[in-house]
Amino acid sequence: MADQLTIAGVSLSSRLIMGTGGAPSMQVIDEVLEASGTALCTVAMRRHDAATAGSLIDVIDKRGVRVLPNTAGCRTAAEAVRTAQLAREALETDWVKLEVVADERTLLPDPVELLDAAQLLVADGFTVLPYTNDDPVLARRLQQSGCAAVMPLGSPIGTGLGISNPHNIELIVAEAAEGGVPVILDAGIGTASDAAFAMELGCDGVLLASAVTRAQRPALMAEAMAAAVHAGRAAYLAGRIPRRRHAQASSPTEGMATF
Amino acid sequence: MADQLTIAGVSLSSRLIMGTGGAPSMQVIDEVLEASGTALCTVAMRRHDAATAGSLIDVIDKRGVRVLPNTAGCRTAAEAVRTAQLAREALETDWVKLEVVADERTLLPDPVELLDAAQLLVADGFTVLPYTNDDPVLARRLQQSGCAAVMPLGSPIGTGLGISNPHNIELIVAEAAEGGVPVILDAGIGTASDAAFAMELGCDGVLLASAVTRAQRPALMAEAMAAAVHAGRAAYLAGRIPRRRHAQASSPTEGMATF
Amino acid sequence: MADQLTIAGVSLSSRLIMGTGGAPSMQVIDEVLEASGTALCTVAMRRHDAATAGSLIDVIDKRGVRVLPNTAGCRTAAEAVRTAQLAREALETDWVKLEVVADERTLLPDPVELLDAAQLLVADGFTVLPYTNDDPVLARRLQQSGCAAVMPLGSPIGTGLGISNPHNIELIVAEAAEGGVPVILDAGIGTASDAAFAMELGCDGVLLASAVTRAQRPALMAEAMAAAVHAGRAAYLAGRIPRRRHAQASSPTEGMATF
Amino acid sequence: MADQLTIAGVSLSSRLIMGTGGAPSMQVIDEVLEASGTALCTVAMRRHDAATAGSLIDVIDKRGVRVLPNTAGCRTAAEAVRTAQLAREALETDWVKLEVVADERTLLPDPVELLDAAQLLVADGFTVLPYTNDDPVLARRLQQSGCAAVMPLGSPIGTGLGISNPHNIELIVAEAAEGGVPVILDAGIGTASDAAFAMELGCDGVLLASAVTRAQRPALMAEAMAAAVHAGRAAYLAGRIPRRRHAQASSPTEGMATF
Amino acid sequence: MRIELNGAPTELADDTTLVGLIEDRLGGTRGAAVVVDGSVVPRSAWPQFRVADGQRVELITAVQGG
Amino acid sequence: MRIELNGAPTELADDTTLVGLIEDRLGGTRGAAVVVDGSVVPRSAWPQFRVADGQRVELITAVQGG
Amino acid sequence: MRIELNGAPTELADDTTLVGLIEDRLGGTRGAAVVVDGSVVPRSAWPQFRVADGQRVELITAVQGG
Amino acid sequence: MRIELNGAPTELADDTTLVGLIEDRLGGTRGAAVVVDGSVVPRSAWPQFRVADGQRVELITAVQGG
Repeated sequence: MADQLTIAGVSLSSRLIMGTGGAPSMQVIDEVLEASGTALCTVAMRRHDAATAGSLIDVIDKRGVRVLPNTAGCRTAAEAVRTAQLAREALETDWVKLEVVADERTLLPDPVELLDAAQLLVADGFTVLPYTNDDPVLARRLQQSGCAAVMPLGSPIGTGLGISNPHNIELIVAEAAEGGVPVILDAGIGTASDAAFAMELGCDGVLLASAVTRAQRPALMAEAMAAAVHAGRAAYLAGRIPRRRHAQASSPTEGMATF
Repeated sequence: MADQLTIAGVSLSSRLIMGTGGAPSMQVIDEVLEASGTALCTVAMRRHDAATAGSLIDVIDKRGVRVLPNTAGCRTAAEAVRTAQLAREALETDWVKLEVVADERTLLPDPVELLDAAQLLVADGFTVLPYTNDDPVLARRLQQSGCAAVMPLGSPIGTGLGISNPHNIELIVAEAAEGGVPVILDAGIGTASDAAFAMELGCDGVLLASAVTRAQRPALMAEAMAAAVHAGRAAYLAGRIPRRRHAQASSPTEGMATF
Repeated sequence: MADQLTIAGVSLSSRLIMGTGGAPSMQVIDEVLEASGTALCTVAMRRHDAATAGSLIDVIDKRGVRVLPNTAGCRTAAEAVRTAQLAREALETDWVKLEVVADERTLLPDPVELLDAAQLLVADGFTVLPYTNDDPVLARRLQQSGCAAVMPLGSPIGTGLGISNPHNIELIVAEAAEGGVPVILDAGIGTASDAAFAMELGCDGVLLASAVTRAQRPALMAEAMAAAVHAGRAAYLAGRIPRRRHAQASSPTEGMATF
Repeated sequence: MADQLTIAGVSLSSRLIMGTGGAPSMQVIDEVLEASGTALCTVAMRRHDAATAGSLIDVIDKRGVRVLPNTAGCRTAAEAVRTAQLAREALETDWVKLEVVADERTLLPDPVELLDAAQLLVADGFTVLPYTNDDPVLARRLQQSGCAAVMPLGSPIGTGLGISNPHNIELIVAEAAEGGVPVILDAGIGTASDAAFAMELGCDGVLLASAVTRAQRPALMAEAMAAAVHAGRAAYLAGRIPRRRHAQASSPTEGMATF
Repeated sequence: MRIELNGAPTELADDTTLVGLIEDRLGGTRGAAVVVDGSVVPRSAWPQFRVADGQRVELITAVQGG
Repeated sequence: MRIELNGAPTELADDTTLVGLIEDRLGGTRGAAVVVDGSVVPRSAWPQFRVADGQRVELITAVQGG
Repeated sequence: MRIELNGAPTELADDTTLVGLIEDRLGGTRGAAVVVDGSVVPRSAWPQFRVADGQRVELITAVQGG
Repeated sequence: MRIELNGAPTELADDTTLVGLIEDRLGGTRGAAVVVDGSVVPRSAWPQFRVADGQRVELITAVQGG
């Protein structure tokens, strides 16, 4: 099944985008990147810490995975814009996963600041992939602002609650499709079936971190997620059977032997 | 991940068992068997119909897939036993998927007749794989009767409603594990995420027909199901993250740049 | 809304049947019976214990509530029949809530023993109200055996998980309606909305104990359950609006003021 | 249970707020107002239409129900403010149900325009009850803007899909409680159990229209909703039992008779 | 005198006040509001306010709404 | 006279009837049932039924139950 | 010779064995089973088993099924 | 020369360029960014840019993140 995710004109060989947060070691990140088969992974920008062992960017570069810096930790549009500019210098990419959260407890996006930041970054030439809530109206506004994708949450970051409101995701997908903007389900994935379900709803990709990096066996869970995203995409394209209230036999009702 | 499904001492190279009912042609069955990678598929026993084009059993034999005859259409233990005996002569196997349904509308198993049939067939040397409802007590009784597996439904045959009562499936899995009897989720699967979810609940395999044979693109859906079963199994073994009520950051909260 | 629950020709002034188990004191039982407005409550039969303060049956008699003895704790048809016969002598009623459970951990009914016991008790002239699982086939068998009601579980006793499989309850209701046998949702209710939902599915009544007797404020929860059963019944009769995928305005779209 | 809903210092004798839209006649509105026992109902502001039979406001006044004008149909903050000002002159109340929707298909609120309008109306001395989506961050912003209540949707207007994301409603309730601002579940209620569930989540009230006015028997459904809101509130205050994975007996396990 | 009332050309007696217009159309003022040439006219001003020829008047009332 | 009552050895006056035993223990017969040596004794037989030495008697009452 | 095959009256050559009948109809025996007058005939017996006039024969094969 | 590096007082040789500082600390410039006295310094300017006494320098790198 040759069927690729394309963002801002760039084709990616996998529909699974990996977050690198939460992994216990660089070794685990390396295993996870390999097992997931991802072509794009996120990083955060922080002060250099001499204590950190190994270079994350070296691990990512060695695997040939494209890097997507985020603006995690930013609370205002201004902070997010500065962080994106830093990332552009650091990683020589104008792609950015835009996060502007309202508080530490829910880590939910602040719709007003997020929209402001998106408009400023698009104007500054960035390829903006905003992490948003599952409000179809906000997703539309972001799309109209020139974002390269919309990345609604399934449920709050790190909760593993899956997709709380599939109806909203379907509304977002329908509208993004009209605009030709890919939808990436970002945040809330807990296990493989959640990722498959996201793809079955018509999402173009899935972004996850904790579900893999904090699993008991991260590399194996990365393998699971890769298979799940593939499964969900194939099922979406294959056209599932309708749900029926009543049973339908899968064996002939005629021609029983008579004794 | 070398991890095989074993039923009655026989190791199978896939945890996906395919039903052959509902396919529009032998050609589609052949494509589905290949795309699914299955090692075991079900057939029904019916009067020979000269009008039928091609031989199902030839298609199955050519693919090297083991055949599992069913007793579909039987309403009593006596009918089911005779049908199993016919199948044994026809296919030279003592494996049987035992179905004893109560009515055509729900196609739900009749617990009393099912249990009688299981005991009679075990006594007659059959390797019995009973299609049962999701009652943990009936599953236990079948297990105690010497069945080689228990095959609870997720929802009624052909409905595509997925797994209506995951709690019951977990209870069945827990008890079957103690007895060393595999659990195959049989009936109700509608799409890939349902199959992945079944495996995440701890099922040892999934049996489905309509979800693939009646999909708009059967071969592609078969591929999806194969990937989903693999994904769900891997996720089960990898140990998912716990569900959390509150968010948990996947980026460091320390070390933000100050401007 | 004059609309009464009738069991075996006896009209009851409330559709809420109270279990008396789990209450911390006779005083609480008395408050709960009053607040619930129930007309029928269950009791268990046990060896006289001189240590018990107060007489349960006196409390029930004073409230003018009809008593429904159960066969809780019985594992076989024989035990259940003997316990029902004891109850008949003790309480001078031939009504019995038939419970035959398979094990202490799940407290799920044993379908085979339950059906045997139902047939024996009906033959012995009892008015049998069987506690059953949510299998529509077993419910049909019980109905055909001459039971005066079928009482499927929503989820296992005392779990408060609500109605795990509404689809099965709807199938049971549809078939019981044809036979003119009332359906009482028994076990699993956790809170008021669960009870309302049971009635909206078409159940004729709700039986619950722990949800009230083990609540932090039992009498207030009893009041809640009475209101919920009334609400659910009224909603069922009132004919709810259909679920719609898309929004529908509840204010006129015409005639806006122009400025 | 004396326990009243208080908004902006005004105590209301019912926690059920009725929308008047969708009713087939003034007669039905009158019956619904009576059966619901509501103390507050919404109206829209539109050009006078000589064709309309009877005066809505007379019906409402006769029932002694307080009127809450809405800004339905407005797409921008400016429109909403003008409509609120019109309503203030027409109905001599500074209370307003603030609606600023983004499009006709979803009728979902536009977060940016909604927040602007709320701030402008609060500054102009209005008592603002905003209809919002279920985003806890937007609800917080509205609360901080001085709104007298927050009114999140359960699901889109008129869909009857109930509460799609209970987790979000719980987050909104928790934060509003800190601020002493009541939460009214507005939009999406389909039947009685939805209303009870909203109250069990901790909402202070429920606002609904279509679920009653478009039911097959509006007055009976109004009665159902009144009972459901009461039931849900009582259950919330009574403290439900925890959900348990495993069963818990409600009859003694000791003292069985021995034969 | 000719005005535009809720978008429709309408004949009106001279010296008609807003309160007169409203009562004529609605039989009372409860639940009514008026916009004249784009501005909301406060209820308190209705008795004095005389509608002038050619003015655009919106007569608004409370109707069924969610 | 010595019987086994609900599993416990119990002294009983001779000629005790079931009705006497029940009323002595419960203060009444409402809600009570009796099993003697494994058989349920019908309520109607209690007045005449004299408990015999060594008999196994189960005295059952209605208790709280779901 | 006349038999009933899968419910239909059917002419058959005398001395036809079950194996002959099956191969004639199916081109082979893989996947086939036979019931004669209500009893399943074991595969091992097919070569010797001669169908008799008036017998009721059910010829069963594996077909698509869930 | 004394600067503030990521919030900590730090001794630095005179005439140190940003590129020199970064390579000294990180062994390379890949993944690094710098803020001097509140402004992001473009990568292209690093070779020429000489850090001055008392300046506030933030040295930023890519770290694990969601």
